Amino acid sequence: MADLTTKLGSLTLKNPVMTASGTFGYGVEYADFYPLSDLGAVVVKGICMNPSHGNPTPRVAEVSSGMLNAIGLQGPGVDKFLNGEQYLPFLRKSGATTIVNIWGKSIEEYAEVAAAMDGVDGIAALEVNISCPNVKEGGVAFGTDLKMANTVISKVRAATKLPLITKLSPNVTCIADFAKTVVDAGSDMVSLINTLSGMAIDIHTRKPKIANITGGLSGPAIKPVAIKMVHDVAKAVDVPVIGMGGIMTADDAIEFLLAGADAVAVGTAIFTDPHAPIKIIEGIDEYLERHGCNSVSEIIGQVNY
Amino acid sequence: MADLTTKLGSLTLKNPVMTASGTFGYGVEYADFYPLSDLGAVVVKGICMNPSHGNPTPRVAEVSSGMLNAIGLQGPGVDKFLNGEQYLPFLRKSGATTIVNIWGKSIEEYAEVAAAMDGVDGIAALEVNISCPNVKEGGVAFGTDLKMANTVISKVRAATKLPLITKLSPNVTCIADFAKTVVDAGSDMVSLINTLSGMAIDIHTRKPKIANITGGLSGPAIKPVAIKMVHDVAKAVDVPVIGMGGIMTADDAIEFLLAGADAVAVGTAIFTDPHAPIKIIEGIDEYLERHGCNSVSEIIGQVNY
Amino acid sequence: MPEVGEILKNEVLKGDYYKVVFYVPEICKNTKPGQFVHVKIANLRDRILRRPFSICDVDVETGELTVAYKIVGEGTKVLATLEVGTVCDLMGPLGVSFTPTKDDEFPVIVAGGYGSAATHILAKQCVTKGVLLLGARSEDDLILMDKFEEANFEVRLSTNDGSVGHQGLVTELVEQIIAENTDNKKLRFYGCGPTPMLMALGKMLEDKGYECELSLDHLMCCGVGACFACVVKVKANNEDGWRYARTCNEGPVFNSKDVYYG
Amino acid sequence: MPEVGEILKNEVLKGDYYKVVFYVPEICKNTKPGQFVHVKIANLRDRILRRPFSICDVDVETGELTVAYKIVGEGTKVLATLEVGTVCDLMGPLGVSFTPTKDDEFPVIVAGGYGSAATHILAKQCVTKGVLLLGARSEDDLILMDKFEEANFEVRLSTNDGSVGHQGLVTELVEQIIAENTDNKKLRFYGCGPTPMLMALGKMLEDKGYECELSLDHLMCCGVGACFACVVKVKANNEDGWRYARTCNEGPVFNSKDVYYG
Ligand SMILES: Cc1cc2nc3c(=O)[nH]c(=O)nc-3n(C[C@H](O)[C@H](O)[C@H](O)COP(=O)(O)OP(=O)(O)OC[C@H]3O[C@@H](n4cnc5c(N)ncnc54)[C@H](O)[C@@H]3O)c2cc1C
Ligand SMILES: Cc1cc2nc3c(=O)[nH]c(=O)nc-3n(C[C@H](O)[C@H](O)[C@H](O)COP(=O)(O)OP(=O)(O)OC[C@H]3O[C@@H](n4cnc5c(N)ncnc54)[C@H](O)[C@@H]3O)c2cc1C
Ligand SMILES: Cc1cc2nc3c(=O)[nH]c(=O)nc-3n(C[C@H](O)[C@H](O)[C@H](O)COP(=O)(O)O)c2cc1C
Ligand SMILES: Cc1cc2nc3c(=O)[nH]c(=O)nc-3n(C[C@H](O)[C@H](O)[C@H](O)COP(=O)(O)O)c2cc1C
Ligand code: FES
Ligand code: FES
Repeated sequence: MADLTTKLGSLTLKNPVMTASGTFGYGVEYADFYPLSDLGAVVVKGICMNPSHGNPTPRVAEVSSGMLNAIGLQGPGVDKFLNGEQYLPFLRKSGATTIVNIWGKSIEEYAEVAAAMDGVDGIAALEVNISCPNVKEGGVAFGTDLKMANTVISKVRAATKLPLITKLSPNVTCIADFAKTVVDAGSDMVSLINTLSGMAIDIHTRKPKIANITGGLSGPAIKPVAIKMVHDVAKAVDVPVIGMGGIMTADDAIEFLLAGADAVAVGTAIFTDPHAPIKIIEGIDEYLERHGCNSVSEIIGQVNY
Repeated sequence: MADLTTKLGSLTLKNPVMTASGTFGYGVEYADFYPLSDLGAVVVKGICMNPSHGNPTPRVAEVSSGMLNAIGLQGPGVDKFLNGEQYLPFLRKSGATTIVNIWGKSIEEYAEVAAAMDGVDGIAALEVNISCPNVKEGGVAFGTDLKMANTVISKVRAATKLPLITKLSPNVTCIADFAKTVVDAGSDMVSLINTLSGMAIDIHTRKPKIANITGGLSGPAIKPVAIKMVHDVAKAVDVPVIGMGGIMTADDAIEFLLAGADAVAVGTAIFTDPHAPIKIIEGIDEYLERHGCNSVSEIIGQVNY
Repeated sequence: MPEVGEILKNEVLKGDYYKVVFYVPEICKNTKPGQFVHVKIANLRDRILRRPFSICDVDVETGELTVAYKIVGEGTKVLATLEVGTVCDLMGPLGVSFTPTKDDEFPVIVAGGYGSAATHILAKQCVTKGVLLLGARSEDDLILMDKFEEANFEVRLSTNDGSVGHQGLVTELVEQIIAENTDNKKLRFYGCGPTPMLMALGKMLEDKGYECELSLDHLMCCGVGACFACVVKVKANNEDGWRYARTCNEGPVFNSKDVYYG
Repeated sequence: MPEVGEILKNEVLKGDYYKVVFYVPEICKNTKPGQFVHVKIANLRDRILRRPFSICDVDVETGELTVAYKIVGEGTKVLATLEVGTVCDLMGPLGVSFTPTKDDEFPVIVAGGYGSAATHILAKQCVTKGVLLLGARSEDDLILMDKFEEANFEVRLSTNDGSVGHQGLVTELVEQIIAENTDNKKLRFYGCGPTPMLMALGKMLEDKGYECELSLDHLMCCGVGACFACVVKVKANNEDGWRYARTCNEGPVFNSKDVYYG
């Protein structure tokens, strides 16, 4: 066993593999599959102030080596998340390291949600989603405008002492600029990539395959884009980087680590195989052993050219 | 047979299916497969002023449902292209409608190349590549900066009377803004998308799979992104739109037409099957017949929501 | 919960309908009527999502699980080509199940399309034998009638084109059954099929005050409640009067009184 | 030029090496030594590129084309699973061929890895019978020696690990052959194998002034000269002294004098 302990600033994970927000529910849905505490962290689906319906259906469409989704951040709202049995209290009991993904319809709401989470037992960090392409208000607007991104993160920073991860949108000309500005605003680290904006049309009905018209592309199709962006961002900022986008296997995860990610998140792959994160943890360990590495930190950013 | 005739401003094609630049060489390579004049148009690989070596190898890597390339615009240069037997003179003889893809290392070079093509017999239009992610100078720099894009196209516009197509980069926050600015600058139409920037790392050697480190992602993986961008751009500008990105089958091409493309280009699919463009022309015709359409124009932009 | 399932049989049932048998003893043991398996179809390399299929039959002794499927797209097309011995990964049994009838109830199963597959185990488990009302566009889409007859169910058919049985909608057969029920048997309804049919059925029975369970489904990703892809509207105590419920783990079977028809 | 090829045989040759036989009469008719086919491997749905393989043998009478391949990645792994009767799309024959020896020449084929497959037809077509110098890492990577013996070629082996034949580099066998040529036969060399080996061979023979053809290849996409993926450096009359030539249609076979070694 190589040492998989992963330090992301003040946050220490038992291994570098977490679940990507929105693909692992609130953890409870997978609790029968394996102990949630075996994961580096559980990142829950995006939480905003009030309960929200999400988008009309159909919300997903399958495409080559990937999928489009426009779930639209259906969720229970802060109160229910903090107190409802199947949400945070369950995660607390499970022993999982829990990262809460948050979003808001306004800058104020972002700060409000962050404040509500501050100091709550069982929350290890917040991931601020400024990059969801599937909600009308909030979401991506904050993630594709440098000034807005900086403002949102500054306000969230002021509202909480929790470690802050900013989740970046790939739908921009230069993602490294966004990484820099949110770090300037006080983000302790960054995670990327969220989904790429996409669309699919049913040529028989001539309707968009997703009721929301456009959706976010995830899965293996986006891996090369994600690797490139993680590589760019890791060079641009000095904070920990959490890489994701199309990770299906340990080999994929290792590719992100070599590109400069300090940890990774597994998303769509969970739909293919709920055990994917566990297999990936095991696979990383095997790779390290085979390459004579004592710890995962030895391969971070070690792409050579 | 439905009427496949496609009018793109002053340019009339026999059908809406062309080849994507860089994937069909200079036409001659596929002349034994079928008459080049059966295609809507042949778009040749990018031409700049002088012969150029292109990038070191490896230049390509395969990824899930797609490929990365960083050919780096290897080419013969203007003189040889215009006069060398296997280039334009061959295309002229073949009866193909020929569109020349051009690029330069500076704004001046773009204009120079355009001027050299002006009035040459056998050139139906120019496609100005301001979006190649794989060359150090020129290429993408012009395609990701609104002012630069406007300037390049203005200069090219002044240098030639040929119909001008501007090939847009998808690696931007809002591609519609780029479409608008190049149309303002005098581009008669736009084509999109060029490849998405991407990267892949061999986890055994830890080297980037492409010598250039990063490359451009093409193939089915990028189709949802391309459809969305074509949809956005078709709504934003009044000029003809040529759609491409991951078209493998007639169904894919029809999806682009429904999204708002007036014509399409087939790229990577040619590597899978050199006959793909011909099968796509046939498939579009069949679809139109089945849906009782007399002409291809009846389905352009007809996505309904 | 995921189980590796070897294909023991894979053959045409009728037209575009096929039947595949997997060897998955663990899943068989736990299956209740109306539940589904979530199948990673082998060889479908460019499609990453699983496909949900109702469990049509299980044999707890032999570990054989049967799915009846129709070829409708890429996944089912490839599934139909898989040879005996091929292995697929199955998750299951998943979802909320039907409640079989009790002694004093008379079961009426209303099914369309693959709905007969989803309700076959239910028919076998109902202690009182009842009737299957099976509707489809045409004769080609009616499957598994023999299986219901084996389970001692009366089978009545309807087709839109009149190619067999009653010409018209299956809900018209429901009205027939209700009209025929002069001795006031305690009818209990079960619906499984296309959403518009289920909505019509549920609303009609709600108005008439009958017990009814509907199997509502929608495009699925995770199959276990984590992604919120598969939702349908159910009644809720909020200002809108509805919320989106996940058909994969809050359903697919819902009490028709809980469904939001608005 | 593309031809649909049914698989007639697909079996292990040795270790990770396989041999597949396609029924492609048109391609067989036109094949010259050293050419390749560009194969769209069936069932490889998430990989869109074809794979190039040297044509190891053809039977013009029966329309059978043989490829010898090694499992090195996803594509070849899937190829090895394809059953007889599966159909793949083949383009070919592609590329520039070797020039077989004339009456007064003595052929020396220097091969590494699948290089013996790429030169087998050449050996059969040489009017004068010569020698095959076959090198590899170890015995496990030496294939098709029997085929060359059938073609009346003497076979000499070398392995890096000494597991069989000469321990060392195959180029050392070349020096041996040259040293042995005391009666001054007109030696003509052919090289096919890993690039470093070919570079060493080409440079050595250029210095010594022998005729030599090298089969140089690189990762390919289109296979017909359209994409410029597959290039290697050849000498050119420009300020750099070299240009990138496409191995798919300007090669894979190049005269060693044209190759740029700098
Ligand atoms: C709980 C549940 C139980 C099911 N049971 C059965 C069954 O017993 N037998 C059976 O044949 N089918 C059943 N289905 C439907 C089955 O899942 C789809 O037919 C299958 O996923 C289609 O896969 P494909 O790759 O062939 O089609 P795709 O290429 O993915 O799609 C083809 C067409 O089918 C539609 N489609 C895709 N998935 C679904 C879906 N989940 N529900 C409805 N339409 C869909 C698509 O919108 C598209 O129009 C069930 C679905 C659910 C949710
Ligand atoms: C003209 C030509 C003739 C060839 N003849 C033969 C032959 O007769 N028998 C044989 O076994 N192989 C031959 N090859 C190599 C063969 O094409 C590759 O082994 C095959 O494409 C690998 O496919 P894959 O999907 O299994 O591997 P991938 O998963 O694509 O790659 C696995 C590994 O193989 C390497 N690789 C991939 N393609 C090539 C390639 N074209 N050349 C060299 N390395 C490659 C990759 O870099 C990677 O390291 C030939 C190649 C060329 C260009
Ligand atoms: C169904 C679905 C729902 C998602 N919901 C969220 C979300 O609530 N918040 C968020 O930040 N990202 C969300 N994402 C994005 C993922 O967390 C992840 O960034 C993206 O899918 C890329 O990773 P992948 O390719 O491994 O899935 C969602 C993705 C999917 C597929
Ligand atoms: C190997 C290769 C070379 C290319 N060369 C060029 C080029 O010279 N000029 C250009 O404008 N686009 C070039 N492109 C981009 C294509 O024209 C096209 O925009 C892109 O590949 C998306 O379409 P596709 O998915 O159908 O391939 C190239 C693409 C590939 C794969
Ligand atoms: S399919 Fe994921 S919640 Fe139902
Ligand atoms: S493989 Fe395309 S030019 Fe050689």
